[in-house]
Formats: sequence, C-alpha cells, structure tokens
Amino acid sequence: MSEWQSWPRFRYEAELDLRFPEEVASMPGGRALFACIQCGTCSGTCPLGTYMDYSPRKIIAMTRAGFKDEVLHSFTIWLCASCYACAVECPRKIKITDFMAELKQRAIQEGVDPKRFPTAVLAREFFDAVRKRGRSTESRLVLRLYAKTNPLKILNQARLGLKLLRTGRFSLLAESVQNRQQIDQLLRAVDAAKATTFVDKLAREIRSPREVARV
Amino acid sequence: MSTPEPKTNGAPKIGVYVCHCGVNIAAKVHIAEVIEFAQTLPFVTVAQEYKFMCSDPGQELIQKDLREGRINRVVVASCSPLMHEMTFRRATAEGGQNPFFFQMANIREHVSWVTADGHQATEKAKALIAAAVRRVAFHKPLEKKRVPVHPHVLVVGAGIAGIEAALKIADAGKKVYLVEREPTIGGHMAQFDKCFPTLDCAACILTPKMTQVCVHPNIELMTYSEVESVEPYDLRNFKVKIRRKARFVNEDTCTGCALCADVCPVSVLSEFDEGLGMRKAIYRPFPQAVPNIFTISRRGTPPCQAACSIHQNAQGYITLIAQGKFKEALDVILRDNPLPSICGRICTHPCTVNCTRADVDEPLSIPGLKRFITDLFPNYKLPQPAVERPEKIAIVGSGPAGLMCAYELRQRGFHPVIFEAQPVAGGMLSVGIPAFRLPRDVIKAEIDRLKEIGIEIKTNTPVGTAVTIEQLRKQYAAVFIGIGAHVERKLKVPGEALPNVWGGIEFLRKVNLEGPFKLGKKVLVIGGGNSALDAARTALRCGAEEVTIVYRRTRAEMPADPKEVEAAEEEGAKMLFLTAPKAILGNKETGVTALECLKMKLGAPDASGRPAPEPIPNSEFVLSCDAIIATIGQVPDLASLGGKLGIEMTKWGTFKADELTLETNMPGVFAGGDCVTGPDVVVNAMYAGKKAAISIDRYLNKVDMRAGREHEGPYRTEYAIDTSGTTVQRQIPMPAIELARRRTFDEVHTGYTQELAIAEAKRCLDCGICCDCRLCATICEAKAINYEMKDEIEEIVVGSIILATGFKPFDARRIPRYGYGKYPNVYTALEAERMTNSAGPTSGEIRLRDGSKPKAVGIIHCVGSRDRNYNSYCSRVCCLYSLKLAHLIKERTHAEVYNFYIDMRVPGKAYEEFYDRMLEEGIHFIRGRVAEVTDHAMTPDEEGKLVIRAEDTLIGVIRRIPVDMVVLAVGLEPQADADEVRRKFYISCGSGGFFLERHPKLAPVQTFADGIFIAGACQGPKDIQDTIAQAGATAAEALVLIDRGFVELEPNTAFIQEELCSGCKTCIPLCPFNAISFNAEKSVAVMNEALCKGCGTCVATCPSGAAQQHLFTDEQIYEEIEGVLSYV
Amino acid sequence: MKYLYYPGCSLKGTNRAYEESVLAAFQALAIEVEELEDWNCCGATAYMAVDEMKSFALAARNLALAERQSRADGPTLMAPCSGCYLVLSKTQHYLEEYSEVSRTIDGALQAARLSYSRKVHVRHPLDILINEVGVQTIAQKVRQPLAGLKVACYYGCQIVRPYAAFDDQVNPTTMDRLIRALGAETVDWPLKTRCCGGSLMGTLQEVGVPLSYILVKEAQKRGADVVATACPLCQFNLECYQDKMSQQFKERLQLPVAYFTQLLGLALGVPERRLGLHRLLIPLPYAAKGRGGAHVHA
Amino acid sequence: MSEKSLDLTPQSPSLKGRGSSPPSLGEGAGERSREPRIVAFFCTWCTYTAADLAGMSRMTYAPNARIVRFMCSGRVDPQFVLKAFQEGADGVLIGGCHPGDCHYQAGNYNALRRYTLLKRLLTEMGIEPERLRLEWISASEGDRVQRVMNEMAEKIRQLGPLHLEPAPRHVPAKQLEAVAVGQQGGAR
Repeated sequence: MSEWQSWPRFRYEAELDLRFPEEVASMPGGRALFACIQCGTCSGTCPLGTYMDYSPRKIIAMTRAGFKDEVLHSFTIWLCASCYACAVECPRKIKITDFMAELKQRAIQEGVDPKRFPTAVLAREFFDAVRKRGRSTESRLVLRLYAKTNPLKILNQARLGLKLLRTGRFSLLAESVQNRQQIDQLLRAVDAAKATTFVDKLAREIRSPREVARV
Repeated sequence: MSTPEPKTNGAPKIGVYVCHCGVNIAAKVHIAEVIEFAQTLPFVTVAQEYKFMCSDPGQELIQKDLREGRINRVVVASCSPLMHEMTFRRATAEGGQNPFFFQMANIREHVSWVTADGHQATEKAKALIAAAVRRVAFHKPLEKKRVPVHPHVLVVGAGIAGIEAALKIADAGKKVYLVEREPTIGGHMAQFDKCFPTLDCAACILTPKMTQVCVHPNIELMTYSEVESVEPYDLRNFKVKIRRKARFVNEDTCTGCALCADVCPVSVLSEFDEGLGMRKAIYRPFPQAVPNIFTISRRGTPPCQAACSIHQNAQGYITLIAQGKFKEALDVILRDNPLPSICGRICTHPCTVNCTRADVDEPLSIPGLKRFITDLFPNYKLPQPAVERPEKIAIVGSGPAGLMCAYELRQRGFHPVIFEAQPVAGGMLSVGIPAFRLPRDVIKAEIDRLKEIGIEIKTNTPVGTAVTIEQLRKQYAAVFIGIGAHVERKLKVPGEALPNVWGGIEFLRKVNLEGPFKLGKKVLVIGGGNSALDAARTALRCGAEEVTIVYRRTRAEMPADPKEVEAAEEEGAKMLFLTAPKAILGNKETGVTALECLKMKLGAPDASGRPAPEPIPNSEFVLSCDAIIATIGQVPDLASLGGKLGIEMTKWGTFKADELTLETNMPGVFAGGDCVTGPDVVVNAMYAGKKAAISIDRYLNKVDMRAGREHEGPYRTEYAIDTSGTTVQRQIPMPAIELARRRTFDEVHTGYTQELAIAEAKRCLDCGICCDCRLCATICEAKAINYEMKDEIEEIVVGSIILATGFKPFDARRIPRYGYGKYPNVYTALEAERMTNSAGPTSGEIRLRDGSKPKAVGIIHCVGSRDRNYNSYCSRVCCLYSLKLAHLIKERTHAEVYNFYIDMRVPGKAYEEFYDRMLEEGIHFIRGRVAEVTDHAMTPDEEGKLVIRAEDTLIGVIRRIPVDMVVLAVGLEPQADADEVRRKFYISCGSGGFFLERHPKLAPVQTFADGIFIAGACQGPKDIQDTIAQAGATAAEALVLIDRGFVELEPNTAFIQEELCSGCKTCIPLCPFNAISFNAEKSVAVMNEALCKGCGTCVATCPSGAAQQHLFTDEQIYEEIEGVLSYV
Repeated sequence: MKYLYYPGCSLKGTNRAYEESVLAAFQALAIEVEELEDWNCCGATAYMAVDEMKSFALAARNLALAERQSRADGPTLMAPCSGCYLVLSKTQHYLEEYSEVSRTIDGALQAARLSYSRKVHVRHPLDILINEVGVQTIAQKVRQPLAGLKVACYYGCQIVRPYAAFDDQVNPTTMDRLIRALGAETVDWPLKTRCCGGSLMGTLQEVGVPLSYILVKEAQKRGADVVATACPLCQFNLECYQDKMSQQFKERLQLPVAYFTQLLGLALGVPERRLGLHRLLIPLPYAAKGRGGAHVHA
Repeated sequence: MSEKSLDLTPQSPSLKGRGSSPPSLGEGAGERSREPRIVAFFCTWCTYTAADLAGMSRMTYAPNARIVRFMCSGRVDPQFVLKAFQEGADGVLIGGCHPGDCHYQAGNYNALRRYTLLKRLLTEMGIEPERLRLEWISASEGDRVQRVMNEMAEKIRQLGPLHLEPAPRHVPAKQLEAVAVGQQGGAR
C-alpha cells in the first residue's frame, strides 16, 4: 500500500531546488557540469557503478535538474573511491571525482550521515588525528572507526589483526610531527579563510565527543 | 591634398539609414534614440529607420532620397560590410551617385549581437554611426578596376568531390587540371562497397565518373602529383607549380597489364586495403584504378647497400632468395661485384652493421646469403663487355684492388694487363688468407672468370725489377698500382731476429704457398687483428699443441671480427689480454725459447678512440714458447718499386693519391687499395679499384675526373623504418664442419642449405620497399619501367582553384580503452568497409582474423568525435555509415549487431527511414558511450570474447556485452598537412582544423582568398551527397568567373602624390608585390597600380604622407577615429 | 642527484615494508635519499573528499618544507605512496589552475610562517627508476635475476590518474619494463589500473572485498606467481583480505602481493629481511622457483 | 581642398565632447569611473571577420571597443594610434593575421615592428605602454576576440582614464618618421 503512494511518483518543479546546480557548479572547474551530454561513460567506467543506486551520469543529471535531496541522500556519492577512472575518460572533461567529493562535503554540511556509509566518520577521525598530531596512524584510526561505527566488526577482523601484529605491521604508537603548532596555525588559517563553510560545524561536533559517538 | 583631382558632388548631404534587421538590432539598440542622435550629426540631412534595409523597399528608400536630391552620400547602419556593403553600394549607384559615396556602420555583428546591455549597445551604435558620417564626408568617387580571369581551373584532390567538380567544369568546355597525390583517383569512396542510404554499389556509380575523368578532352589529370607552390601571376590569377612525383613507370607506355606485379618479389601491406591485404612494390591500388598505370614504391637506397663501399644491392638478391628465385639473385649480385664468392666468405660486411633488422634482433647474414648463391652456381660467368676499345692498361698487383680495377676497365672495353710479383694471382687473398676460410679453388675460379672475359695476368712479374714503371707508362695508356701492403711491421723489441720468430703475413704466405710446416709445440701470436686469428688458427693446423694470442688491450678492443675470435677459441686458441711483449728470449741455436712480457692497464682513449694501454711498472713475466708470430700490421712493399718511382709518399710509407680520383702526382698513374690506405678490408680495396677504373676511363676520354663523384663509396641512409611489432627471430648460424676436422685446411663453414638460406632471407625488412631487382623491367613488354625517373616540376597558370583534399580518419590507437591495435578483432570502420567490399581482401566476407564468422558484433559510435580530449565536433557521417555497416554485417553473417551511440543523428532524405528499417531488422541500439573493450572475462560465456562495457543509459544499468568483433566508427579529421596546404593557398583553417569558408551560411564554398573554393570533407565532415552538392557549387563559382571573364577589384589601391614625395625610397622594399619603383630624374617613387593589391603598408610607412590609399586615406581614417571618440 | 623522500603515514605504519624496500633498493642502486624533515600527513584522498581546501593546505606545508630543506633549486620530492603522490601533485595542479585555491593556501602558509614558490617536482619512485636511473643501468646491476617468476604488475589508480605524469593512463608499462629488466616475466592483463576499492575496504567491506577479488582472481587466472604493487593501500587490500575473498567466493586464494621495490631489491641481491619480505602474509614463491636457497618467512 | 574647410563641429553643443557622456558612462561619478574608451584597428581578413564571427555566435563582451576596419594591419600608421589617444581613447587595440597568414604576405610583420617601437615612444610620452595592445586573431577565432576585448577593457579599467597633459599634438616629426619607417634609430 505504502508502495502505491510512493511509487510511481512524479516531481513538481516546486519540489526541486533550482539553486542547487549553481551552488555545486561554483566548485573549481564546476561549470563543466553543464556540458554533460549524458553519454554514460562515467557510469560504464566506474568500478563501483554496479553498487550505486544512481549511476554517476544520473547524479549529474539530477544535480542539474535540482534533485537536491535525492542526490545528497544517494549512496552513490559515498561509494566513490576516488580512482579518477571516470574523470580521465569523460569526453566533456568534467572532473567527476571532484564533483563527487563536493557532493560528499555538501551532504555532510546538510547533516546527511547514512548509517551504512561511515566515510564521514572516517574523515572526522582522520581530521581529528591530523589536527592533533599532523599525522595519522592507520591502526588507531581503523580501531576508532570500528569502535564508532560497528564494534562487532573488530571481532571478525581479529585474525587479520593478529597476523598484522605478528608481522610487525600493526602498531598503536601514535605518529606525530614536532611542530604541531604550525599545523594548527595552518588549518586555522584555512578555516579563517572560510574556504569551506561547513568546517566550523565539523569542528564543533568534534569538540563534543558525545555528538560524535551518536553518529 | 589635391591629387587625384577631387570630383566632388558639392557640399555633403548625408543620409543615415538605421536597419532593425528584424529584432536582431532593434531588440538591443534603441533605434529611435539613435535616429535622433544621427540627425544632430554634421551634414546629415536624412536619418531614417527601416525593418530590413537590405530588402528592396529598404534600398528604394535610399535611392529615392538620392534621386530627389535630399542626400548625396549614404551611411547605412546595419550588419557587417562583409555581408551587404556590395548591396548598398549598388543601391547608391542606382540612386545616381558614385557607389563609393557610401559607408557602412556594423551595428549588428559588432554591437547588438555582442553587447549585453541595451543602453551600452545604443551608445556603441551611435559612436560607429558618427564615425561613418564623419568618414563618408571625405569619400571620393572611385572607379572599379577590371582584371581578366584566366579561364583555366585547378582542382586539387581527386576524390568524389574533385572528380565531380572537374567533370562539371570540363563538360562546360573549360580546361581543368586535376591533381591527385595518390597513384589513383577515387579517394575514400573507391574503398566503399555500398553507399548510405540507397545501398547502391559505390564502384558502380563511381568508376564511370573516374573513367570519364581519364578520357575527358578538357581534363588534364595529374596523379601521383602534389602542388608545390602557388604564387600570384597577376592581380587576380595564380601561377601554380606542381610536383610530378617519379612513379618509375612511364605513364604513356604502361598498359596496366600487371605482369610486373606478378614477378615483383616484394610484398607490403596495401594502403588501399587498410593493411588487411598485401600489395607488391610495383602496384596499382586496385584493379579499376584510374589511370590504369602502375607505380613503384621506392623509399631509397637501403641501409645495407648504402653502407657497402661498392654498393652491392643486398636487399635485391636477398628478396629474390626469399622467393626461391636463385638465378635472378645471381644476376643481381653480378651487377656490381665480380668477386662474390670471395666477398661472401671473407668480406667484413659493413652492410650488416647498418642492417635495420639489428634494431629488432640481429642483422641478416648478408654475406652468407651471397655465398649461398655463388655456391649454388659454381660455374657462373661474368658479363662480357658490350664495347671494345684499343687502349691497354697496366695494373700492378693482382689483389682485390687490381682485379676489381681490371674488371671495371674491361667492362668499359679496355684491355687491362695485370702484373703480379707472386707465383699466384690474388695478392693478399692468396697469400694472406688461410685456405680454411677461403679455399684456393674459389680464388682460382674467380680469377679464371676474369681471364675468360679477356683480362691478362702476368704472374712472377715483379714491377721494378722485371719491368720498370717507366716502361709501363710508355707501353700502356694508363697505370694502376694496387700492390697492397705486404711488408711486416717490426715489434721493435730485442731478439726479433731470432729463428722461429715470424711475421704474420710472412708465416701465412709460407703456408699458403709452400703448404703447412712444423712450427713448434707452443706458439705465441702477438696482435689482436684478423690476421692474428688467421695466424693462430693456421698454427694450430700446422700441428702446434698450444697457441696463445697475446694482446695488449682487452677483448672489447680487439679489432678482429668477434665471430672469428669465437671460432679461434672453439678451435683451442687461448687469449692473453693486457699483455705486451718486452723482449724475445733465446739464441741462434735454440731459436726462440720464451717471450718476456709486461702487464698493461687501460688508460685514456687514444687517437683510434680505444683506451690506450699503459704498462704497469715492474710487472714483467716470462712465457716459454717455441715460436712467435707477430701480426701487428703491414706497410706497402716500397723497397721493390716505391723508391725508384718518384711517386709521392705519405709519412706512413704509403702512396699519396688524390682522394677523389686516386691519381698520383704522376699523370696517368693511379694508385689504390692497401698501398694507399694501409691494411684494410677486401671490399674497400675493390672500391679503390673501381674508383680508379672510373678515373682512368674519364682520363682516357679526356673528361673531368672529379665531377659529381661525391656519392661514390659508403654512406648512411637518412630515413628510419618503424620496426615495432616485428617478431624477434635471430640470425640463422651458418653450418660448419665439426671441431675434429678443424686441424685440416678444409673450409670451416659449409654454407647455408636452400631451406636455411630462404628462411634467413625472409628475415629481411624490405627497407627500400622496391628492392631494385629489376625483374619488372625484364618482363615489361611495353618497356615502360624507368628506374632513373626523377620528380618533375610542372608550372601552370589558372584563374580559379578548387580545393577538394578530403579528410583523414581518426587514429583509433589514440583511445587505448577501445583496444585497437591490441585486440586483433577490433577494426576501424574503414577496415570493415574493405571487408564488406566484394573486391576487397576478404572478397566481401565479414571474417575474424582466424577466418571464422563473428556471431556478435559491436559497433561503437563517436570514436574520436564529440570528445573534448580529441575532437569536440560531431563527425556527422559515423551514425550513417554505422547503420550501413550494421546492415551489411547482419545480412552477411546473421550475427547479433549492437550499436552503441550517444545520440543517433540521421537527418537527411531517406536517412531516418533507413534507421527505422534497421530497428525493424533487429539491430540492437544501446544508448551509451562505451567505457571500454576488454578481454577480461567475468563469466564463463565471456571467456575468449571481447567484452564491451557501457551504461545502457535508457535502462540505467551497466551492461557487459560479449562480442567477437568490434567496429570503431572513427570520426573524420582534417588531412595531416591541412595547415601546410592552407598556407600554400592563402586560406585559413577553422577551429576543427578544417578549411574555413567565407561565410558559414551564405558562402559555404568560397574562401577569403578570391578565386579559391573548397568542396567536400576538407571544409568539414560531410557525406557523399553533400560533398557532391558542394562540388557542383564550386564548379558553378568557377564557371561564373570564367564566363564573366573578369573581376572588379576593390579600388583600394595606393597612389603617390609626387609633389609630396621626398624620394626617400622607404616604401619601395616594403611592397610585397614590387608595385613601387623609383623615378630617378624626378627622384620620386612611382606606383604601378596594376600590381598594387591595396594593403597600404607603404602608406603607413611614408614619412612625408605622399603615399595614400583610395578608400583609406589618412583624412578618412582621422575622421573615423574622431568620429568614434568625440560624440558619445 | 639527491632525492628528498616523503614517506607518508602509511609507510610508517601498516606498510613499513614498502619504506624498507624502497630505501634498501635505492641504496643498492647507490642513489642518495633524504627524508623530508617533520613532514605531515599529505592530506589523504579520504580527507580530500571532506575538506579539499584543508588537504591542499596540508600538502602545501610538505611542499614548502621540501623547498626549505633542499639547497637545490627545484628539488625532487619522491612520494612512494600513490595516495600521497596524487594529493601532492593534485595540490600542485590546483595551485596553478585555480587562483582562489592558491590565494587561500598561500594565506594559510603565511599564517604558519611558511611560503611555497611552486618549485618542487613531485615524483614517484617508478618514474625516477625508469626515467632517471634507466632500465639499462638497473639490468646491469641485477645480481640474482628473477628468472622464471611471472609477475602481474598492478599500478592501481592514483599514480596514473588523473595526472598521467610519467606513464600511459590506460595501459602503463613502466613497472613492466622494470620487472622484465630484473629477469622476470610480466603477464599482460587488462586490470593494471582498475581500482582495488581503496579506503572502502575499511568503510564498506562488502564492496571492497569483491573489488579486490576481481583483481587477485584475474591475476591468478593469467598465470601470475605474484602481484607487484606500487601503493600501500593496494598491497594491503589485495593481500590481507584474501582469506575474506576465499570465504566469500568459495575458492582458495593464495597469491602473494609484493611491492615492486621488494622484487627490485631481491634482484639486486639485497638481504630479504631488509626488504621487509618477512612482513608479507603470503610468502613469495621464491624457494620454490629454485633461487639459491633463499627462503622467505611469513 | 574643399572638404578640409568644412565645419565639422557638431551642431548641438550638448553633444560636443565628453561632458555629455550619459549616466552609464560615469556622469557625476566623474572621470575616475568613466567607462574605458578603446579604439580597435582590425585587419579585414582575420580579426575583423573574427569579430563578425563572435557576433554570429552571439558571444557577448565588453562594449568599450570601437572597431575601425583596415585592409591590413600593415596600414595602421603610428599617427592613427597617437591620434586616438589625443582624441580621448584610453586604449588602442591592433588586430592582425597570425604570422605567416597575412593576406598581403608581410603586412602584419610591419605592424609588429611599428608596434614595438610605438610602445617605447608611448613610454617616452608618459603613456603606459599597456594601453596599446597587438593581437594576432584569425578569422576563426571569435572566442579569442571576446577574450581579448574583455581583458583589454579590464586592463584599461585598472589603469584608469588616460589624462594627456597638453598632449604633444605633434610628436617630434623625426621620431614619428622613424617609428613609421620602423627603424631602430627612431624612438630610443
């Protein structure tokens, strides 16, 4: 029944956000978005295309049409592994990988955090580590990531963990730069420059661990 | 300023007419405001607006005002003057005024269409109108100059466009020159089987036109020719130079019987078949080629032949051997070498050093192959001289130099007499080279052959004692000295005089003349050259038990041929490197007992480029031995005659002879070979002999001995051959007798068998393409073949030129994702076309490389088109021919055919219908650009297939489609040399690189250069229909010019006001057309307006303002400048 | 010529074998390498996806440090981790291409009392080995040819994309040429640059595993004895998750995955421990290939 | 001769000179913000045609330039450039065919030679040399016209309006001559 109401459905122009495409296109080189001829090379090239709910081509089309919600809530943007295969093949020279990154950023700004896609969490953890020490330590990062997202995962990773320990590849010793202050100045300066508006929001969240834990 | 005497039409009354151009101008420019402004401008008596000034009523407005005297000068503010200036000038003229009392303001292209803001547009329009008004007030009446148009037409490119244009013009009774760079006309269309959308046979509709071209009385067809240069002949016509490339076949006599191709031994990939088939070196692209004439592809002298100092045509006989044509091979060999069986054995073959095959794996065994032939025909004969001459020529020395000289002279009819000091002829060949490398009977046979053709040899006749050189000079017309270098250099160490210390040659001579003799158990050979190895190997054959070669450098620096070194070591000779003799120990009785040596180390490179050995202090040590052979080079035996001769010597004790002619300081006496160069290889001695023979011939004919001889002797060829993709296949080693028998003087190598020889010969890469075997010449009944043919330049004068140079297909290799060149069953569309062609390489069958029928075929659209990484334009024909190919493939293989497209673009009469038909025929159409073609199988049914991955954008899923064959619908690109060509013809290229038309809509076949027109794909991608239409249009354009017989030139020529000219001559050199000369007694510059093209450079340059340009006088331009600036 | 060396976080942690083998191999080739002092995280692609400008800033700091540390005008910064290699080069490109980026970054650097004058060349070891050292030279220095070893060279995405700085984007050949120079055979396969799943292996295993599986599977099918990689993440994904792949796809997978530098080191005769071969979870099939008694421990 | 004596001063004083510049051209705002005035001397074969092409392709660009058409950039007399500046132009743009493409073989080379000398002359006269620009634009490069026009306008806007001190209405004939002839000797 509910399916009946939700499907098939059409969209009123009023439901669309017509500013969205312009906003997205404001990224460096973003105007190329409007040159897309919907040939599908990106989708065909994408090694993850088969896992996506909307193919990259559709994401571009929907973005241009202003389907903001669908785009920002799509799995597609989280599935991009930044392999750049689409970007180099695109006959219109659209930087699709950067475009996906842009959408991720916007999704996070809009507070979209699909449970099954911990990319955002990873990023924050990463960001946290780097802001503190200027370097990240994978093993710690992974542990924290699992702790935050799905502690059970750690268990079925145990065997691998042991192997890594045995081969001396698993160290929890935290790497760090000496001149931490410089890193801090650097990143603050970027914040100050307001290069990306959502940074504050991100930073705020990191300040209150509970919030982070809630993710 | 008073000249030319101004014919004025009284005080200016200027009419300004502002055009709306529908909404094109009116929507942006506030017309009313502009009109109001115009009325305020000086001398403006009328300011009007109208919807379309270019329309008849629009023009009528102007004419009426003129006739009724309201105005006498006209300004129209509308579109670009390049568009309608002519129109309004005519209107002005019809209104009764001189047409040049008119000026145009471009307020469409330069204002309304390019300005965002209406107000700004209006301001800009005002400024331009003000300028026009100010300018026109200073216009003067002018007359147009008429120039006759030459009635002949040049058509460049004989594809369907060129053919069509040429025929049209020729049918109108005008003379046409049709120039085509390929050997045949027909262009790409000739490659097709069927045409879209009618599916009628391309050949059936094209070949009749081709033959018409060939027979048409008004068409002068120049195939295999290219336009070299285009220069102005006069103000309007062209002087064109055309290069007729040498096809080495006489166009008038060749009957196209194709016998030559049958015998030609060289096969290369056929360009016409897109490399799917082969053609011969002498070829005709396809049977219906027009003209029906053959052409020989010659890349030039192959590297091997160039490197050989006697330029033996190796590629020639090698190719023939590969074909099993052994007798013919022999003839090629004998063409320039009378001693082949000797060279085949002992020549150091510089030819192999340059062999292109060496870039892939190893050079061919060129000498081995030559020897194979001479072994195969032991009793071959040398050619008899064609002429006879009385002169006798004395030749001193019967070595290779002497023999070659004698042969060459004999071939020229002279009677050479050879004087040989030794009991046997052959010089170093006989005495210096051991029999196991060069059997005596081989030498004898060669020398007998020379005797047979009438060369006399006097052995045991040392010149200097038996006869004196003076006698020879008296008795003989000329003398050649080739006594070689037989005198041993000395080691210059103590004990050298002891018994059993031999010089290498001395030792070899003894063995060669008197047979082997006991030398001792332990033998040391000093030196690292070939003769050291010969000595060592001979010593072994003389029963020595231990032979050691002592050399002061290392193996790497040994001058000897590595193969020989190997052989020597196989046979048991030992090597002792970095060791130099210090003293020879022993006494009169015992003879030599030991050699005291010094250890050496390598130092800085010496003159020879090799590191110089330096002795290591107190590193002496002693080698015991029973005999020592010192082979450290020789000098000529001057003791015998040199001293007494009075022939100049060098400080190295060799004869001094002129490098180019080999003449000595003694007129009529020539010298060459080792006695001039010092010890050298056999082929260079032969070269010297030949060189001398040429000199002697000229000397006796009293011809300049030096002229044009630079290219005798070895050189390197420039061109490079692409060896990529050649499969590695090493040189086939020549069979040799087993080691056990290497203690006798039997020849070591036994020579190739037929099978081996053919296999080895097949490794040749045909560097020169044509191998110059000249079989075709022998078979050609029409005697049409001429290897001496050279490119020729033909000069013509024409009044119009039509460029129909066509396109080149996009190179699919540039998109590696589609696997062209990697996966054999990925084809380009043009290759597919050839396959579908019943006259093609597969005679119309669609086949995979393995010959089987494809069950599924994918056609990929937009390859290289609509892609900003390559060409952003749409190639326009790909959708069409893809549909055609889809149909043909389905029809002939019943395979599933998939078309992958971005957008189907099939506009045109009966095009859409064809598309519909394909849909109904069950061709699959998938909307999505293919991501990649791969052999990576993910499922069992993908194994062994080519998988096409693409998003089906209409369904929205990613599909993997396994196929057997992929056809790439490659786009159309400008010819590789389009830019070069367009410069030649003074035209421009558009953004895509195609030739630029004068106006995209209104002048699609005209260019900015008067009298030069463009037709077909050189102007932009288009199909045959449109090409034909354009060709017709260009023909019409040309005919218009011819029929009218003249053109009117813009009267914008420059003129000089004598009274102002200071005679500074500045302008004269600056005129590109030499229109300005200097009048000495008046001391002023004089303008020849018949030559002036009106650029105005001289005017801008004239310091005194004496030079002026009609239509662009200084005052007119000043007014225009003030006009644009001082009103708004 | 001395090269500045940027390890990046990964080469100090889970993938130290890469660092070990790079340094050992370069030493064996007598090429001087000097670590960048106080380098920081490159700005990693995962990060780039969330705050591009910051990752540019982080990368820029390393570039600035490089300029400061090296006396050479236009120093070469060698980045073996393809993630770092990409982020550093991408930063270079963006600083050139987009004024807003360079404005912000220069500002940030200034705030941190740094400056970058765009002089650094970011290069991957492969690039240096092929185009600076040269295959010939390397071949001459080979002590123990890897005769009979069949290697599938896996380049991964980010050293050729999006900037094909030193090799073909679709069909790269530098690693193949290098490996062949070591006396080994290379298998021709179409997945040389197909994505291994990257960080998805951590965040979304159900997707990461299949992606890596496709690669391991195809390499095996084409008869490879070992996959050679040039990227820590690729190495980790392809090697460490083979058990998971085996489980998920019900087939035994045991294909060694080594850094190309480890193979290079072996051929140059570097002791195996110094190449970190003992850190491999799946041992190289070397003893089996009958090379002078050498044996690798897992 | 007769026309020369014609009175060409515009009838209505309101239209004379710059003062009357309409609002958009900076009325009240005064000289500072006046829209830059650019005079463009274009060769009819390439640059002028390219400008037409830009129009046909509806490429909008800065409206500041007023195009004066020549047969060849070789006709552009240094006097014209100076004249333009004297008459109140803030910038002058010369457009010709790419080297090697000149319809008259070498006109554009002469233009180039004069251009380099003119720049030095302008510097001497205290006019920023950036106010003069030479561009090779072929008939097919409409987009380039757009770009150059915009850049030029932007550049001139940065430089601000040109104020010619009681301008050397007559540049030392000697120098001009040199420039015209295109000899090094001239402007130094």
